[in-house]
Amino acid sequence: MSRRLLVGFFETESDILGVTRAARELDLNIVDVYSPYALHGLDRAMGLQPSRLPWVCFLLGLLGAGAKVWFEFWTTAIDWPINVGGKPWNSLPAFVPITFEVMVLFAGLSTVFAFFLVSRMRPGKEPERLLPGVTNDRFAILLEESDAAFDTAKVAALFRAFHAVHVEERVEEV
Amino acid sequence: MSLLNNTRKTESAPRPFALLTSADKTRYWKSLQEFADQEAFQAEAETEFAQTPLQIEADPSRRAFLKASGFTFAGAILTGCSQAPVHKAVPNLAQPEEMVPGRSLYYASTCNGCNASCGLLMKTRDGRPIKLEGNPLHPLSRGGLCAAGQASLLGLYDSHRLHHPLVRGMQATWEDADRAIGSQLETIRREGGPVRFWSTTVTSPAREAVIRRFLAQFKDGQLVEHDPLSSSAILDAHMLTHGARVLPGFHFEKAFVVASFDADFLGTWISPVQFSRAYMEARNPEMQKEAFSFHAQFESRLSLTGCKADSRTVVAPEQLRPWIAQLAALLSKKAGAVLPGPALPPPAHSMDALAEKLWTARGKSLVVCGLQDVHAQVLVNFINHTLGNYGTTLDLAHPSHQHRGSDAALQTLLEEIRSGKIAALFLHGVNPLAQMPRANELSVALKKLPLVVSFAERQDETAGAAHYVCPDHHPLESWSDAEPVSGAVSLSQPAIRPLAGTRPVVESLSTWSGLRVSAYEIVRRHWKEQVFPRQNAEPSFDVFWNKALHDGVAAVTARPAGARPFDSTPVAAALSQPVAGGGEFSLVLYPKVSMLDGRHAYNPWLHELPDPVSKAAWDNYACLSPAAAARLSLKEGDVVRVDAGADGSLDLPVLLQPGQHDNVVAVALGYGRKDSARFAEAGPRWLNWRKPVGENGLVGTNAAPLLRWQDRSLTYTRSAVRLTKTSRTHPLAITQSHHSLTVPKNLAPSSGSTRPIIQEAVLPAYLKDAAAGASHHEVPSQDLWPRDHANDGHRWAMAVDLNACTGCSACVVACQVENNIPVVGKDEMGRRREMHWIRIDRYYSGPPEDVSVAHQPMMCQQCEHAPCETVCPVLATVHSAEGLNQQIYNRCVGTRYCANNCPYKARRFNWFDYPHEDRLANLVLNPDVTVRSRGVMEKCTFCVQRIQEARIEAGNRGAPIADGVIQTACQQSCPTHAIVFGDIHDPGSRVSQLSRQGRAYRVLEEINVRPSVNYLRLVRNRPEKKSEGENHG
Amino acid sequence: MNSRIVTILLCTGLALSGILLALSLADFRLPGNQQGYEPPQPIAYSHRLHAGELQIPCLYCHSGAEKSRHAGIPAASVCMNCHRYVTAGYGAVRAEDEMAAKEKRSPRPIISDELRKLYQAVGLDDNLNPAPGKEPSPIAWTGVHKLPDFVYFDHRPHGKALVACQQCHGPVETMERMRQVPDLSMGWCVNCHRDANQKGIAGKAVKASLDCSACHF
Amino acid sequence: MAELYTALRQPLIQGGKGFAQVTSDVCAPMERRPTGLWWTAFLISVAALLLGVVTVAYQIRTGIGTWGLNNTVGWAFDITNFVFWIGIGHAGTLISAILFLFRQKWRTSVNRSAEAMTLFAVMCAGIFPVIHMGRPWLAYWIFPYPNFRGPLWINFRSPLAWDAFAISTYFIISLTFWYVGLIPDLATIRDRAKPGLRRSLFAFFSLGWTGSARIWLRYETVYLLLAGLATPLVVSVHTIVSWDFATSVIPGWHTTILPPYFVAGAIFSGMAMVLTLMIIARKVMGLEDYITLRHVDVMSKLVILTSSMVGLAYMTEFFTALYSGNHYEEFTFLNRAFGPMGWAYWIMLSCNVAIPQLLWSRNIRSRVYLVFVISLLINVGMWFERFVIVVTSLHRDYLPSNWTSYSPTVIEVATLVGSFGLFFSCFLLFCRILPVIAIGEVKAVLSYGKPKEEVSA
Repeated sequence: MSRRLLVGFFETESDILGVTRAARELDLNIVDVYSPYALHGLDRAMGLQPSRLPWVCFLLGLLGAGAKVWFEFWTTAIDWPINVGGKPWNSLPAFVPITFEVMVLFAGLSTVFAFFLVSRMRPGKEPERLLPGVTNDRFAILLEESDAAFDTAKVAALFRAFHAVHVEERVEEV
Repeated sequence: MSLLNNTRKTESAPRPFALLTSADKTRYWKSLQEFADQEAFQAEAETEFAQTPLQIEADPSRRAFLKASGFTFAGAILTGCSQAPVHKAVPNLAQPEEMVPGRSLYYASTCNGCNASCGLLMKTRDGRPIKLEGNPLHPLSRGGLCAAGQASLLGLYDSHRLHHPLVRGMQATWEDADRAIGSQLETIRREGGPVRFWSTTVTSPAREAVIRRFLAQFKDGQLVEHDPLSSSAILDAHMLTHGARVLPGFHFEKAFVVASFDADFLGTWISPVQFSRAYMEARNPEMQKEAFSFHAQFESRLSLTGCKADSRTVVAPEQLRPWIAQLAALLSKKAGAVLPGPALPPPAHSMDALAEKLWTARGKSLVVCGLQDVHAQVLVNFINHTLGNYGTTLDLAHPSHQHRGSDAALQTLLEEIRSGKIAALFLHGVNPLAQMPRANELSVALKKLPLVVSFAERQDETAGAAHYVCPDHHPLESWSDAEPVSGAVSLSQPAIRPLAGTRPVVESLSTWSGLRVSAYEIVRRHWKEQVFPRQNAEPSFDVFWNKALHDGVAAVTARPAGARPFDSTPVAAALSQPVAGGGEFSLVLYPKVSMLDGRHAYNPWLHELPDPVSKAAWDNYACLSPAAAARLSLKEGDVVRVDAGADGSLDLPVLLQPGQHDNVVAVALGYGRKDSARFAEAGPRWLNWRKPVGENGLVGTNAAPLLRWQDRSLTYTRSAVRLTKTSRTHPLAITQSHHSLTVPKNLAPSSGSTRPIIQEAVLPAYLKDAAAGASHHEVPSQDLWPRDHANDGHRWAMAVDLNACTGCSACVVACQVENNIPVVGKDEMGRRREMHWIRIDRYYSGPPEDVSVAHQPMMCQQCEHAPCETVCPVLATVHSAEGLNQQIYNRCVGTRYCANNCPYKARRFNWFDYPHEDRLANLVLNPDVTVRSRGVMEKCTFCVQRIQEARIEAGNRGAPIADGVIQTACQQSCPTHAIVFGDIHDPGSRVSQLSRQGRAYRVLEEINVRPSVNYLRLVRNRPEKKSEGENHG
Repeated sequence: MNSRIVTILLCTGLALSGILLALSLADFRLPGNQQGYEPPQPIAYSHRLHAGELQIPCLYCHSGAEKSRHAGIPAASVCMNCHRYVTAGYGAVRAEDEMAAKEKRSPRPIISDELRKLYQAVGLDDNLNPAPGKEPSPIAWTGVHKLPDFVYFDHRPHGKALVACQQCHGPVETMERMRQVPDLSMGWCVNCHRDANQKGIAGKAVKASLDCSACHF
Repeated sequence: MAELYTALRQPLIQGGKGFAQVTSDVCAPMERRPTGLWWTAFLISVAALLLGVVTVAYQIRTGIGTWGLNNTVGWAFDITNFVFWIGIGHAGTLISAILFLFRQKWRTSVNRSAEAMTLFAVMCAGIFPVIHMGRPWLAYWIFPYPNFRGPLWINFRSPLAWDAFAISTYFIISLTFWYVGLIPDLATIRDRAKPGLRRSLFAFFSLGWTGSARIWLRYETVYLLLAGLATPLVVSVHTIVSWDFATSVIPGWHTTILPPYFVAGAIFSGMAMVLTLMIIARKVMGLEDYITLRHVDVMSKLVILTSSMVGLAYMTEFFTALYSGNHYEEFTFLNRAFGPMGWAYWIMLSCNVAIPQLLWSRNIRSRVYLVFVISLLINVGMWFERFVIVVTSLHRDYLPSNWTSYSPTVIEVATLVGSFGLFFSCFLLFCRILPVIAIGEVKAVLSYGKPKEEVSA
């Protein structure tokens, strides 16, 4: 099955934010918005939910710290207790620095890998649906034409109102 | 003799390029099949490589190259897995019963490091001696052994030793040499020319008998004894005053007041190990209390003995005799007699006090003099006689045979040599061309003699001028005996089969006498005929012999010296001698504890040993007082010319020596020897490597040309030398650059400027309070953490008595031998990278003209809260259950963090791979201690190998380790027993007793690292408050 | 073109090597691990025969184990204690005896090929008389159990604690040729010490040190 | 936290650029042939790097003895260089992460190169703990990996073990942070590039980036999280480095002030290095419009701040030592200032505390060449700070018999030069092959096409 998508290209941040807000008010199905940089307020304009990546970060950081402190305790106090400078077997304060580092390492790497995973990013991947110029100076909004709320005239007026520089239609296999 | 196991323990952790080196000598195996057919595999492996990458060279493309290298690498990995060298284990054909591979055996013997003839225990392992220790049964050395004695072991494994006789400098067989010498001697026997045997004092009665028998074949055969460090004047003075040329026995242990005029009896004078032990017996504050001896030293340079003195007076060398004369006058006045001879200037106040002390301690005092001046010695004899010391502290009934040399006889001999009258000259133990002034003249004269035979072990200066060199065995290879003090006889036995084609002197002499007898036969026969009859305790010679062989020593009746009662006639003449003087500087030649007379110039251990006073290694130098150097605007390391006019001059680097007379330049003897030419390339080679030798290609400069004949004595002092600064410099390897516990004035903090590293007390204060001299006493604070480490077994600890330590450095060499510590060479020493695990810190205090000196042996303190352990990332240094701070070399990655964090800086780092190429010298390595590789930290471990051995032995017997069974190497060698090691958990052990004493303190205990080494405070017999001129001249 | 052939050759070679490597992976050991090392010896001495069949105690030959760090390889003189009389296998001697009986002559001395090497080493001829002009020369065995030079293993305390020889040397009494059974790694030593401390040895509590300086100094 | 703009303030990016203009401006240096200046700088850097490689190879082959160390001074140039480079690295993280958290928009022009600087500096720093080992081929022993030794783990109580973890974590997280920040820019370049190797490479590393708002949302979250992690990380790393000294017993090392002192010093030295590099980069690469005088001005102010913090730390530790009544502590500090190595102390003090005070003057701040000179001097001073801490504390410690001196050998100097060679070689390569300015982030702060309130807010 294929679907028809309408792509509107804009030149400024205010235009794309405006058109997105407007499209949402019109209940249009916004497939996606593309921008050369992170736009503040776009998530609100599109009605996106906040990411759950902080949870990944928190939990894996916790896991890293827990695992490390356990490992340090196990190696120095249980597996082979060795008297080092008369310090106690369980020198917990001395374990803190490495525990912290490992926590950061786990949290950081796991967050990034989770991000890659959920965003389906991987090395060598050819970009899907690459719109011309959106990594340079263009902003683009994708609307689904098959949507019930989609009205060509309205959309055209909308695009015009927000100074669309270019509009094109796309057919995508789903 | 075949050895079961590898004779050398090397540390063989992976090296970076080890994988890339080919194994051309050792065979490698990879799998069993391949191993079974090594040759085939070898061929296969070779073709595997030969056919691949090399043939691609025709195709120069980069791709091909990359491919080829990739393939090569993969192939290398494939073939490189699990390679291990094959090692052979070769057992004996027939196992001697007492020899178990891996077990050490100890044999008693006699030391040959100098003429003092201390008792030895030779530790042998698998048929080779690996360590010399003191023999506790020996009546003189009583278990001590000095640095030179310890180090003499290395001479055995010296690859530069002569391995065959030389006939006119050419290698020859013994048959050739014997034939040639024999025929010449035959001629002399017929024609009757004079034959002279020139030797150092022959301490071996058996050898002396052989020499005398040999000389008796000739019409005019004479034994001329001469000691390079001569005590001839003492003997000559006794000839004058007591009618016998005798060296009395000195009993420092019985002396409550000791006055020494330039006699370095704790360092190098006659028998330092014996004297140190005896001296310290009279100075143990716990045992002696009030009877603690008082020691006054009069000297022109700072000697080791001067460092220990309670009162030290700096006197120009020429003025020493007048000072003795004053003392003599004072004492004779007290005795109610008037000293014959001219009137003397009024005495110094300090002299008066000393005279009073000596007089009070009549019969329990001792005045000694190291001057080579018969008149001074006569006066000293007079003083000792007046004090009634003969018979108590001076023993003429058991005279010493350690120094018998006669300078007068030597002078006669030299005249004979110069006149060319001598038909045959034999040289043993002497090296006159290096030890005599005007050596060139002598060399020419020697060459003109018809027959000169040297018994030198190495091709030294004189051996080069001899017609025949018939190398003697190393003392550890041959049978001999000694009688250092009349009545105390000891045996020497071989510890190893001769390593080279050498022959004992006694065998050479017996061969030339017509009948070759083995040294063993000679010694045994001598003992049967001469020694055995002098004792009654044992009726059977075999039992006597076996016991003497086992113990190393035996007691027999002394031979009377034939001394007559004191005759005061020579005193008047001695008093009326004019006093030499003039010139701005006087030269004092002195021996160092390491190099002595230079006979050990081949020995890298001794060169590497820092002088305990100057802390300089690998050189001799012109010691000048800081004031004198300032006067001449000389800095340390500037080369100065010491000009003695017609007798020549020496160019030497300057060393600033506090405590020295401002008009004296002191230079050590024994340097600049041909034997030291081998060190031209010593030390690790790298970009900035500096030669360890001077411009002459030798270590140091030979000062012997400036020895001086006076009144038929070869004296070590000389007036009126001129010092001129040259434009050159010569860096010195000085291992301590800050000499005092007081920080520089401009950096002195408000909290005090002197550090309580060495604590000391004066005797009166100590008697009131045993803890006198303590700095602040801090109770070890609580830990921040729980005590997890149960320590209920042994806990090893050490106590070091600073009062007993003389700084003689025997421990340093003992540790070096025991622990396979490499020799790093002058350059590294100068860069402060010495490797000694135990070092002797030397601190001066007081003004430069009146310095007090303290020595402190410093080694790893085995801290309970070791700061080094916490910081090691790889657990290469951790604590043992018995309180040891372990260092695991093979785990060490070499971050040096531990060394940085050591408050005592007791850790040593292997900056380079130190040379171990000399396979012969490697035989000296202790197989119980790993040889460390480059990049590894090392340090003292309280001789953990000895602890382990003792533990295992005790375990095998099922008995606990008794106190005193484990002796660390440093402790074993210490002549004064300043170091005690043991289990501090055993309340009865010596070490815990000492650690509970009032004198005990721990260095830097305020930083709560809890060291396991307790130092015992130094006690000086000085009045509590120093008033001017009371004790210090 | 040429390059392509080379490439193919190299790839094939590498692939073959890879296969070889894969096959030898089972054998793969870290450097220094010589587990399974079983070198040929100059004399095909059989522990199976001596220690297994004949039940000669280990300490008879390796007497150093009680007295020294090293157990020691017996001197040739120890071999000669028995082999002065035993010169060949029982079968060979019987055969000669039978043959001699058959041929009605006195049996000739039989010397096995391996024992001849021993006699040569100690300088004896085939009649066990000193061979004139023959220097005795010690037998150069190939060491099997080799610890690194920085490890100081001591046989004495282990023997004293009744650790069986086989614990470390494997079933020697079954080995025709000596083979290293355990890997002799540090972990292997340490874990045995730990076990011994927990379980004791032969029912006896022991204190096996876990200090580094027990082995490294 | 919105920034307050006054009429006096210049916009962050000058020249009224459009988005496309920004893209082409930033990409220009990568797309044209390297200039002669670049080649000169690169060749010099590579030569220095080669010198370093040769000397390090010689040192590893021959032994640490080729350095001027001795039994008392066991660390000198090695650890000095290590701490110095780690300190340099910290500014990058600070600019990227901490300023990001504080929403300092001016950071966008410099954060990319500051982060790159961090990476290269950490690489340089990481070399020294390895090569300072006596047996660097066994360096992996400081990580706890399963082994056949019992297993024998490592000493988690040792600050050097902490270091190993801290440095590797720091490097990995910095690399990740830097790479995540690069992804949109890599995509930009990918889309500009003509098909070919260059495009394939950028396509490979841009992970299929399309600029979708959904991904931007996650991306922003990740970036924020990473910034949030990197901020305490940067503080922890230099704190741990300072613990190398602070946990010891050596007077001069054993002080509790060291962690904040080190962190402040690190940021200070890093700021100075960023200034140095930025001033060079804006000139050489023609990026005056992006790295403006305002950037220089802001950074100069930060330099004054951190310089004063460092100065306070110097005073505090000196005061504490003198007030302690502890002989060894007092002596060490007196010796630092007035002992035989006092010259190093005074270089440190003048370069780090006295000279930066000149930046209070707007006149000096506005003269880029003066700021440049001052930043260079601060780099020198901060190197000497570490030298003073490491060497002067060691060379005269507890027992006077151990007191020594220290002078470097040519090998050590060449190794330091080599580390600079590595740093600049990497940095110059980075300038050639990657966008030195975060294109996406700069676009976000452009006034072009912004809703009014955003621009003025």
